[in-house]
Amino acid sequence: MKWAGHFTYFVTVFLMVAGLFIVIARDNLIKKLVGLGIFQTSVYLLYIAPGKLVGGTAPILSEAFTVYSNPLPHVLILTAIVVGVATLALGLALVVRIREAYDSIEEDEILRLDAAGADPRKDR
Amino acid sequence: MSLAQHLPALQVVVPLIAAPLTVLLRRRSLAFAIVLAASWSALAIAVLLWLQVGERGTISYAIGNWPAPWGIEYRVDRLSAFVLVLVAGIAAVVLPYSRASIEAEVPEQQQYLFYTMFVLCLTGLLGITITGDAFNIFVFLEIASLSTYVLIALGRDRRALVAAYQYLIMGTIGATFIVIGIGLLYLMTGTLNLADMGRRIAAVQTTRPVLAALAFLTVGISLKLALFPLHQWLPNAYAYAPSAVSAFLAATATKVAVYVLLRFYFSVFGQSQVFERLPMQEAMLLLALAGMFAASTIAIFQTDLKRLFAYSSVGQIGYIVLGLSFGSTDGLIATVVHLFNHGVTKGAIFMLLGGVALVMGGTSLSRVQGLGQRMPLTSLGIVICGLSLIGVPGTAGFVSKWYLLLAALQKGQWWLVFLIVLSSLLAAAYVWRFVEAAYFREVRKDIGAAQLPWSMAVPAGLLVAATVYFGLDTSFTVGSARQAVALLMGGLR
Amino acid sequence: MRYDLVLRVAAKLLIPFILLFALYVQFHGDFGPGGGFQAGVILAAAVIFYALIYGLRDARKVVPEPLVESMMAFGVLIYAGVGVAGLVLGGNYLDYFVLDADSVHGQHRGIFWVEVGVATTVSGVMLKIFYMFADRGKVDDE
Amino acid sequence: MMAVTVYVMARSRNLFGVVILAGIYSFLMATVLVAMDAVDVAMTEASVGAGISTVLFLGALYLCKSEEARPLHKPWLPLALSMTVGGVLVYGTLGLPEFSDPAAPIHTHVVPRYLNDIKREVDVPNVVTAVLASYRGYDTLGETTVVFTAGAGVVALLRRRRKDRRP
Repeated sequence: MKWAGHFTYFVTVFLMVAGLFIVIARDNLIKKLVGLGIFQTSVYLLYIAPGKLVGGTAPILSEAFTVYSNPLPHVLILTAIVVGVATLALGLALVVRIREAYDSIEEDEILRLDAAGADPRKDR
Repeated sequence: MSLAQHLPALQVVVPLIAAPLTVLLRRRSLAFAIVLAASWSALAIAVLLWLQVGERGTISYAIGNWPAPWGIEYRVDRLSAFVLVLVAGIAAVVLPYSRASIEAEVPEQQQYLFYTMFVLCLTGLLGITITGDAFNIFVFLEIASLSTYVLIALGRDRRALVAAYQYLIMGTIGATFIVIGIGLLYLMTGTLNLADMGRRIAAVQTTRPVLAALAFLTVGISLKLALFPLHQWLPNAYAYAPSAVSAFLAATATKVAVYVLLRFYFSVFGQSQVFERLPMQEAMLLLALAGMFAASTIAIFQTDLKRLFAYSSVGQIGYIVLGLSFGSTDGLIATVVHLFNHGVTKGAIFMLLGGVALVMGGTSLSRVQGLGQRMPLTSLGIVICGLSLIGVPGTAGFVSKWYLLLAALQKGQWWLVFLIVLSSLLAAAYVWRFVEAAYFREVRKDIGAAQLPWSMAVPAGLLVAATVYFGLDTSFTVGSARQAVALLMGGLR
Repeated sequence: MRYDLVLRVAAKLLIPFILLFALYVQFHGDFGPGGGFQAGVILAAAVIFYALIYGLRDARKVVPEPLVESMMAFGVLIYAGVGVAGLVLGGNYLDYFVLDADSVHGQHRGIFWVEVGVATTVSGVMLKIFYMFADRGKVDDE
Repeated sequence: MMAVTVYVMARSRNLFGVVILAGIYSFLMATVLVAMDAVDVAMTEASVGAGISTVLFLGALYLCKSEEARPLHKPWLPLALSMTVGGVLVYGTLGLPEFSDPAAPIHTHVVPRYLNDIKREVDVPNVVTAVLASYRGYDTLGETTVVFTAGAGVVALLRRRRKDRRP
């Protein structure tokens, strides 16, 4: 049962690879952020999945159950989600500013503009 | 129940509370006053903690009064106290400096938010340093990083935005890697407390997840650390950020990352035999050397001083990691001392460059021609710090290089000694680029003269003086480092 | 902005329930899933919903921007303040045991205020971010 | 299903579609999380991933153009890089305890105290809330600060600059 026992990990890894790939390979700034989101989400699975116990239930205590899934990863991932969305908001704000300054959200185009030395405002 | 007992919590909480206060009050001068008070008291607390640790050894503080593996523990030992003093000290010096510099570089409406971000960044860095909990490191790392992205983006140049964005992507990947590493460790040990983790890891030391965790943590932290070849975000970020931010970041952010690396390597993996399974030391040695040479060489060909010294930072991080790669007491002392010395030196350089930018309108080499006549003290300061980067006796940089050489000699690796000296020559080459421009070129007539405000000159001068002082009197730096290293090498207890 | 009568009436009916649901999530977090963060998000969503139907200007009138900005800060202050209260009452930082003579009751009290702090900050920040993005867009159109 | 969604997202160049797909992806993720008993997390993921993130993305897209340019170079290097990372992770996870193994360290070490003593110490039935707000309350303070940082940061970046209009 080695395979079944690690199935969730394989899914996690696939998502992670896909997310990381989008981040590195794509030039579009927004697409990169989407990829970053997927990459982070895959980590949630990595934490949550091992906490599950088959036959267990959500960690809300009551008389009817005795086996609970592990609550600690849940707490950590709640924090991670919040951090993720905070990063996302900041990233998008930056993208909006970049688009105003460069009129483009393609990374290679921006780099080309910079290489041309074309900051019209200052020579610094 | 005296206040002294709660210093570890106050260390982080004081700046943390200052941040929302600045947003509530919205007045630039009030924000400045609050943040100044917060960062100076943070320095006072850090020094007191350092004294306490010196007297009584490691302090452990249970937040929420929950004992260690269940709650979050703050743990101050000699190493973290040392880093706390560095971070809080630099913040306390940079802040008064930042006022004049920010007024020139950041639009008025945004200025109070600059102070908010600054103090949040300080909170994050102090929090990373003081905590004894793996996940808490991540949370405070994110506070520090998010505020850093904003601080960089506040730069005048539009390239600052791109630099901040790139840093955001790289930094988030790094942070996620760290989370993966912590997650794997958690899955294998069942705990998040670093000390507890270190004790329990012995049972599972050579399993695959632990090795993978080591790999992920190393890569993730190296991204934050700007270890060559993961340094791409650093030069742009330093070059386009507002001057005060460059000074603060250059002196603290990467140093705290080094601290995290040390913490994981020695407090968590220290008691296991992980290092004997993986060729970590060789890999670190190679990367450190590559960084020292490649980055210093690139630095020589830069035309802008801020970029030049940013690349030099990447090179200097090479030295820090080199000390780590020896795995010996002297090597580690070199790492810890250089962490401090380089922080002080680079902080001083970027502060002086900020002054140059303000007065001369830029920091490109063509602009600073004849700086030796126009701003004699400032350029003298830069030269002194440059000497420290090279490692000339009498400056702080010499002390750390000395221990590096000692460590190399101990191992009997003569070729390394040779390489260290050679890389110092590279440093001499890029510092010479500045000297040549500042002293041997005609004064540019087209730029009007202006005075460097006192609020900027005094803090910068202070750090330059510190660069010289720590080169002559090494009892604080080397003494603390020696104790810290003894603690690290001896394991946790 | 939009004058679709059906939407407006539907929104009028729905928004109180969304707000109620947010409160439920907030205070029922001890017993079921939920808590300050989720409640904050739902609260912000209600206002964003309102802004989408009635227009940004009306939303600003109901929830003015300075209030939103202070909410961001107040939430953190409440949270950190609970910690300081623990200090003042002789415990460690964020020590809820000392908040009441009965330590379990103290825990309840601590958790309650902390969740309030989280909800305040989260809804403030979410709204602020929404306002900020929406603002940028408007001028772009001109 | 999630895998398919992600694959399409990687290929598609229409950013609008990608963002909507990302929302769907979040809902799928939330479903999986419920299956894993993580109801609190699922609820957050649904509201944040599918709700807030989508709104934010759409807001940003509205300000930018919604079509991605054709990539100029072949993405072999990034592919290799991310595959390497995946490889290391597979290598690592193969040694992890099996799915739902009650003897795994995370179930035996710290957590039992949360589950067993909570009645006496905190007396809040939702263990996640108790751990979040009390045992690890400091993390949550940090988390709140992160949110605050992001909020203030967005303000710093996007506030209109009236006095500062550049010529």
